[in-house]
Amino acid sequence: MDEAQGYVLLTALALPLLAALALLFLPGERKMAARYFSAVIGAILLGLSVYVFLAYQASGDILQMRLQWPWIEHVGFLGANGISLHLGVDGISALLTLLTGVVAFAGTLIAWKLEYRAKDFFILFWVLIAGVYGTFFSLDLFFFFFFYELAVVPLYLLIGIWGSTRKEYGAMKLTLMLVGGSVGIWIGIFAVVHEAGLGTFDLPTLWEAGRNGALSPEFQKIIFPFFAVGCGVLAGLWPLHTWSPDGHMSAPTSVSMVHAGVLMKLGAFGIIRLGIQILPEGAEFWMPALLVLGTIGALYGAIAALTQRDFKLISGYSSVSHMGYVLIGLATLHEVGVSGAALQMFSHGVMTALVFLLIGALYDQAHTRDLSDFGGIAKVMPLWVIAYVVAGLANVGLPGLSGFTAEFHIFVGAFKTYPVFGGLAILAAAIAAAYMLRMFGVVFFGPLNPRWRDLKDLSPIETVSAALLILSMLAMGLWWSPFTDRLANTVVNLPGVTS
Amino acid sequence: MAEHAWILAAVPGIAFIAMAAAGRKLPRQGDWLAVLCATAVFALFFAVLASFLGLGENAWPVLNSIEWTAIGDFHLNMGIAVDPITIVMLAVITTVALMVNVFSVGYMKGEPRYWWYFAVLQLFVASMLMLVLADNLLLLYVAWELVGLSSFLLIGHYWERRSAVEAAKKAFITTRVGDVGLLIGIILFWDATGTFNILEIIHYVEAGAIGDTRLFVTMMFILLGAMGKSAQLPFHVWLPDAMEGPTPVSALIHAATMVVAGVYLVARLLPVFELAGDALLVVTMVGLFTALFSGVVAFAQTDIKKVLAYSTVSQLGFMFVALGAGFVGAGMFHLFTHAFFKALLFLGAGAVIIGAHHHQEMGQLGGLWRKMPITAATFLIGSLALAGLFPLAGFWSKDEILHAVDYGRGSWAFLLISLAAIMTAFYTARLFIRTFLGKPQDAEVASHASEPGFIMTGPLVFLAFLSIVAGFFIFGGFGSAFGFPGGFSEFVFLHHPEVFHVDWGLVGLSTALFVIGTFGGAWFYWNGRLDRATVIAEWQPKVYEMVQRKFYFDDLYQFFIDRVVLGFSYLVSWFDRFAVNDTGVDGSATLTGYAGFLLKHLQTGRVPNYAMAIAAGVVALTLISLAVGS
Amino acid sequence: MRDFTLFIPEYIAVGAAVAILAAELIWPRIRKDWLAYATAAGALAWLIAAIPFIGDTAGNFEDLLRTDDFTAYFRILAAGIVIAISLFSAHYMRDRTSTAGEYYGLLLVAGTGMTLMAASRELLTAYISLELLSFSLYVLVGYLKRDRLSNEASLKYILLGAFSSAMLLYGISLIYGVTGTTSYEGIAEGLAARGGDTNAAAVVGIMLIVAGVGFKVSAAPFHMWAPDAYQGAPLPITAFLSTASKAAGFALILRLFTGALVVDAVEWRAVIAALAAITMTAGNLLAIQQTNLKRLVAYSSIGQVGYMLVAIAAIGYGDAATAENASSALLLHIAGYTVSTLALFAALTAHYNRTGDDSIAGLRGLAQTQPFLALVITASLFSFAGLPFFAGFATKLLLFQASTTDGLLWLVGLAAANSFVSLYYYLMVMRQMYLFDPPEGRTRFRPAPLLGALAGLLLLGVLFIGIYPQPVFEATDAAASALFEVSASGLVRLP
Amino acid sequence: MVPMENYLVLSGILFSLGVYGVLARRNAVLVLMSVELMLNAVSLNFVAFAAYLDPSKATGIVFAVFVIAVAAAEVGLALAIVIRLFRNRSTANVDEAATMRW
Amino acid sequence: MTTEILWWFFAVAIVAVSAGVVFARTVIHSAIFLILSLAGVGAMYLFLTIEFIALVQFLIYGGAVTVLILLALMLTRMAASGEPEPTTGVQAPFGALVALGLMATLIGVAVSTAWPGDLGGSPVAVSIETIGEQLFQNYGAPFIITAALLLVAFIGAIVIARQEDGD
Repeated sequence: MDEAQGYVLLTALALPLLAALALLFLPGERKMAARYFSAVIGAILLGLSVYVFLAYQASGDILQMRLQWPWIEHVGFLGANGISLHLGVDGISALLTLLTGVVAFAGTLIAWKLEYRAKDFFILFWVLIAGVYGTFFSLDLFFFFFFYELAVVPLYLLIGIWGSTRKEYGAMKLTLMLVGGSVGIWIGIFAVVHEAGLGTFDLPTLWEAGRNGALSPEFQKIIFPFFAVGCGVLAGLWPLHTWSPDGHMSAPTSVSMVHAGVLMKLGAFGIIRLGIQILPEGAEFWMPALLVLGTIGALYGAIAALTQRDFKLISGYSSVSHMGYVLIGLATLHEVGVSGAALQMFSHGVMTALVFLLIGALYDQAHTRDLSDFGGIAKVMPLWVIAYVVAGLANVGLPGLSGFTAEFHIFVGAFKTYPVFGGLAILAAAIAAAYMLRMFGVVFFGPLNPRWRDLKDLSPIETVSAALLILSMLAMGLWWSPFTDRLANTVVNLPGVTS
Repeated sequence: MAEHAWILAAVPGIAFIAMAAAGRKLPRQGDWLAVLCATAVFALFFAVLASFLGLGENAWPVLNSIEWTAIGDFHLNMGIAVDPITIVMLAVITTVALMVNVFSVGYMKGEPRYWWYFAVLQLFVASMLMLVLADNLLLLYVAWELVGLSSFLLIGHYWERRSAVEAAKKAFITTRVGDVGLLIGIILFWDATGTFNILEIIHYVEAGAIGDTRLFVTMMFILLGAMGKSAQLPFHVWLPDAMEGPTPVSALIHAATMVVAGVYLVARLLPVFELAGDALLVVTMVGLFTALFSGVVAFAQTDIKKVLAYSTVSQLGFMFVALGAGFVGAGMFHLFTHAFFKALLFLGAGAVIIGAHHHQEMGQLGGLWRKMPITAATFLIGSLALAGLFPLAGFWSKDEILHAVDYGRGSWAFLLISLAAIMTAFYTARLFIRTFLGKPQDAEVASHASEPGFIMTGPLVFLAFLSIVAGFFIFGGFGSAFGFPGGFSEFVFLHHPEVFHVDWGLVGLSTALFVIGTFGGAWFYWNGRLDRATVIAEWQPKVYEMVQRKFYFDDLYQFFIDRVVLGFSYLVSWFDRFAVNDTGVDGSATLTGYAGFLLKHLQTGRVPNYAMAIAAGVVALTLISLAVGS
Repeated sequence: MRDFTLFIPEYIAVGAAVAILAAELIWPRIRKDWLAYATAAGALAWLIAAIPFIGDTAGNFEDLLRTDDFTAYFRILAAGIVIAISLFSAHYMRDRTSTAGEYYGLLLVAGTGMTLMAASRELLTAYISLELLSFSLYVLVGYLKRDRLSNEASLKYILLGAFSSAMLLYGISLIYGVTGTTSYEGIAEGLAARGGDTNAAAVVGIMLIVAGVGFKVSAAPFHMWAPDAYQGAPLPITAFLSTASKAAGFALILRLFTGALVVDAVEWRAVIAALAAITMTAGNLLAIQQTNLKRLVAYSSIGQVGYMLVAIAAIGYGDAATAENASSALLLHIAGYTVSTLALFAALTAHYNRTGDDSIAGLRGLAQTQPFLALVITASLFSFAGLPFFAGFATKLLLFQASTTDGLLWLVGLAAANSFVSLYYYLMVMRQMYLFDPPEGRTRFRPAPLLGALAGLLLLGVLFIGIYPQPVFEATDAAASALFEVSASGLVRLP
Repeated sequence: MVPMENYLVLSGILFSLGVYGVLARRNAVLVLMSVELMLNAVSLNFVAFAAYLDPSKATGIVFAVFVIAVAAAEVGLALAIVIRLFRNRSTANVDEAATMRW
Repeated sequence: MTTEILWWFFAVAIVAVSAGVVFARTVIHSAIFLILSLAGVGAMYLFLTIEFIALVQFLIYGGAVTVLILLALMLTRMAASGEPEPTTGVQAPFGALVALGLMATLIGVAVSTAWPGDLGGSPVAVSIETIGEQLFQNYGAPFIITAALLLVAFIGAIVIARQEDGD
């Protein structure tokens, strides 16, 4: 059974790659074919992701659906299982898999409108998605890093070709910063594999090594920052977050969705997978620092968002703020806090994906994203406004939507461990209300600016994907035990996590 | 039935979903569905009440909860607890909700987003009921936020009006600030006791689970939440602006139910407050200041709804004072009565606004009693009840509060609260006189004014009736007629019951207060004369302006937000652009590029230079390694 | 013992060279691209003839040359490179020169020189083989004699080459003076047995040798000839320079350092580490500034040399096992690097034959005029940058991992940082190809079928090594162990 | 009778002079000559070592022979290139053959 | 005794003429100095009692190489403008510095090192047989390779220098 499920993961991993390959041979003119094909792939992936999430046994082993193929072994310094295609999910990655499925599908639908070099877009898009799945599934350091990079690199072209404002700058900066971060991970990998001296990249083995002292505490303390900062860049760790506003500002809609929705989570996920699980001691030692940075990020992002005048900048900064929560949650190393972090990854993922979807839908018609240009568009785009309000309220952490569930857990964890920072985090949530409502007031309500009299409301396709995202937000917001149950076992058994 | 009281909340919840989904398509945009739902809830309440009383004191509170989630040692249960306080709240909510729903059918006719209005109304009712039913603070907080949301939506119902949007925003954010405190308080409780369940928390605290200072701090945070919702100083600013919403909404949310959530919360946690050092004193002070302050401000308001709003704030202050004195009974009783007559007054105001075609400035009204007698009559009853005329509802509850303060806080508080009572009577008189009596100020307004239809006057009458009789629940006899002997206070205040006895001295006193206030008001404003008032105003123009400008609170906040908060935000964004991004990130990139630029000039393309590099390199390597080696 | 059969493959190669020369002398009007195919055929025969020697451990010519797996590895590499280069050259040279026989002949000889460098275990032989390679390259670089750049390049190359080989020779002479022999075993023993008072001579000798070989592999600060030579040389020769001559240089270095100098690791490892650091940094920083593709490739290859030197430093720092693993990983990386570079040049040649523009901006809009070539170029550049799916990712990661030893983590870190910097200028190339639309008048075109097929083949190679390096890795492992089984693993190191 | 060091010192001086020549002179032919000087120094080194330390195998002498041969060939090739340079630019000045740089 | 004096005389002479090579104002002078220097080194080989290598030196260098060089000078000296161009580059002083550093190092190494097996005695005569033995027996491989090398150089020189239509 487990083996068989492992092949599900393999499928979810291979499918996008094959899709990209297939598209490669599709003549570029046949846009429609590319779209339908991608939509189908996205739907299948969504199905697989949902299956993975549901099939993950809350009460079973921590790692499930494992599948291990020896890849490179008994050569050079590599021993048995030196590098193996080792797939599997734990509670956290199962949740994030679901997230990926949802966001990817929504993103595919949104990319429907794309006209310019549509085929190339989908090729890169699927490569990106494959990278994301791979990172979540990999239980082998080599492949983890493989897919991690794979997920980052296509962004350059995706933004550079199809982007909007200052796209070249944004694309280059984003790519360089993210890859720059992965340099840190790289160094960490070298050090860990060398220090463990087992001649293997197999993660479970290395976790064991981290636990049983094969990696000395001093070593762990030295190396943890490499992982933390390396992944932190992708997770929007302050002050290495600046790619987020610019990158999002330039990125095309569906890329922003996937990027802010899923990719940023790779960073936080990496901190768990590499940082906490391989180097528990180091994690324990450094977490306070991470906590401080996370808190700064949460407040900083929220405050900076207060006065932005560009939709995407607001969401960019609020992403920084929310990923700050994730970091806070992780830094608590408390079972509730860490679960909260995982929940927040999901919540922020769908929420921000929805936000970018809507911004895109507006920008495509209005060709401006300056708040002050708008006003009263609730009159012409009711659906759009409702969706945006839902997203915004989730952003604010309103009960009944996923944001509250996640943030609540984070706060609880934070108060258990670092009350003061918990308070600051909650304060940031209040500020979030301020900038969100400010935007509502300026853009959606008030007298309708006649310039926008003939804006169109969400198209059916957009409505579908928006509905999908809203649904998942409500699901987590109203009845979150299915999520927490799957997380509980994993989180509680993370090394160094207290109760 | 009582253990399934959650159905009360479920019904309007479902109604909300149904109407939000399909309301526009329904015939009459589904207002009948709303009314139906409200009636059903009203009926269900009596079922609950019956079974609750049937179970008898020993079975109270009626509990019913399920495990929600568990992460490791972190367990979270959700459920309901029904006890007398809940029952009182249920009574108020269901009754007023029904009235308002009915009234709205008339009031909102032909307004934009009719269906949406009713849908949100149901959402509000659902979450309000959930709030009072919740057995744990987390669920309470959830409901707390949801009522905030529906309030936000209803205040901003006319979102084409900038002012409405601003008001909605103000309400949401102001209360939000309080909510932050509340959430912190809740989590602090959990941190100390490991549970969110209110009864367990009380039990733990009584067992001394939390140190004194810590408990005090926690309670202050909780109080913040309560003050935010109940618009106590300094969070009161949002409530008057909230009058931008449709008037029935003001009646339901901003007079009868939501705003008293804070009072409810404090009452609910009073046992904890009592143990938390001077927490109760703080509650009293807050209440007193609010009562006096807003009483004064109410003098200078000219918009009838604004006057009512400030009077609401002031009355909430009364309730806080009562609670601060440690008398849940008094507080809850005033909540109970106030809900009815204040709802009555607001609906009456609504009727006036409809009748006078959306004129609500006293300056343009006056002499309306001829045109709309029923409204005038009911409004009069409401006013008298508010002012505290014996034996109307308001009288008894205010009497209770005076008594409570005298008993619990001593004379200084007693004096102040009496002063507040006088003010109440004063501005109420002013309001009524200037609106209904005297000569019409604005001829054409008066000429077009007309009595609204039964659909609106009906609720007025019913509420007027309640405003008269509700006070009698204070009497044990009257209470036992309805199945809870011992009367309201005992019913609510199970812990150390106090049998109510009419203290005639106090009755006399409060009547005196009423008389002073009312006749003061009458003396100033009788049949539309304003000269005496203007004399006062011109005697101290500064003071007058200060009062009219609500003691500059809003201006102060505005200044704080614009200058401090936003300024700081600009600062941060600037820092982010220039320091972090341009200098830190791009700077390092530029630096790297520049290093390359410098370096490339070594590559002169001339053989001798290259050879030089080689030779120099060799010499360097040799010398270095010789130096290192030896 | 003198077993001349050991070098049958080289005989074939040289024979083919002579045959081609003769052919052109006999039929001066022969189509020049036929000569290219003939060369390829000859090289293929050479490669096939090399196969039987795989796994042969006994092959030993007078302790001067060994034909073990290490040699076999480089033989095959050399033969492969020559095949590729000659096919690249087919149209290029046909369009540019009247006589091509010498060109192809020297190409083969150069390949032979590379093989011999890998095979030789004795300084004199090594030196001569090195010069054999160098001389051929001097001529090949300057082959477009009427082209001023080509001529200038070869002038710089030969003058500096002679200069640096003089250095190398002086170093050899000092080592000879210290140990009284030039065979690697002898040197190892001599160094091990020597008294402390010969340190100076040994050190200076080693440093001069480092300079000499450093020049060959273009390690900073001995790298300055490289960009000019690369730019001036005919495009295929640029490819040859950046693959064969580097690979050969490292073959020699590996033999020499693991076989002889490893004994004295304490004396040189720090210097090598420093060289590695300087080289990679300089290469990458300078590459950022380039506008000419060839120069860009030159500098990026200098950066690559820096990474490869990390492994050499690791040989100095680590124990015997580390040394072997590092060497094996280095060989793997060389394979990956070679394939990627060849793929790159296959595409560039096709593009250059079409446009005659070798500036980066010349690639503008290639993604639309020739998506396939753009893809190949992207793949190879990303492979250099070490991005997943492409050879560079796996090989570089394994190289650095194998080279990670205590006291060397800093260098590995620097290498990682450098490969990050390198991404920037690779992206700048991508930018031209993908972000912009082609300039006016650039229409879609299809590359010459031969080059197209070649590019596709090499692309597959890049992907294969990137995704499943196991087979290649096993091969390099065998080669590396052959390198060590002789003596080095038994060598005692001086403290 | 002359100690070996003398020869070594002499070759060292020659070598350095050659290096100086390469670094200082601008005419390609001169550069070549300087290189020849260096190579001479090298072979002198080899021969001296062979004669003093290793007369039995005399590897150094063999080496010297090869060095001389290679040097001769190198000169030939280099001069050909220099002549080509002169044909192309009518100068034998290495500083002026600096079209490619940076 | 006399040999030593003679040796010193030659040594000084060699240094002098070699200096001449690199310092001479005109190329032709350098060439002549080079011949002398090469000859001197040949003499050194004689001092080392290895006539064979001395012979090789005289033949190949004294003969072939210098002739080549002179030839090259003929072909390249007459610049577009008649007068000889300045032959010393701007970086001469730095060159001198580096060269001095190198010289110091090399001399230091030469004298400081205790060369293993150096009996401080006089050079031992190496018989021509030994050399032949070595050259053709033990070092056969390099010998063969050198053949290829010379071929390459030969072909290369022709290819590069060959006049073609258009030159």
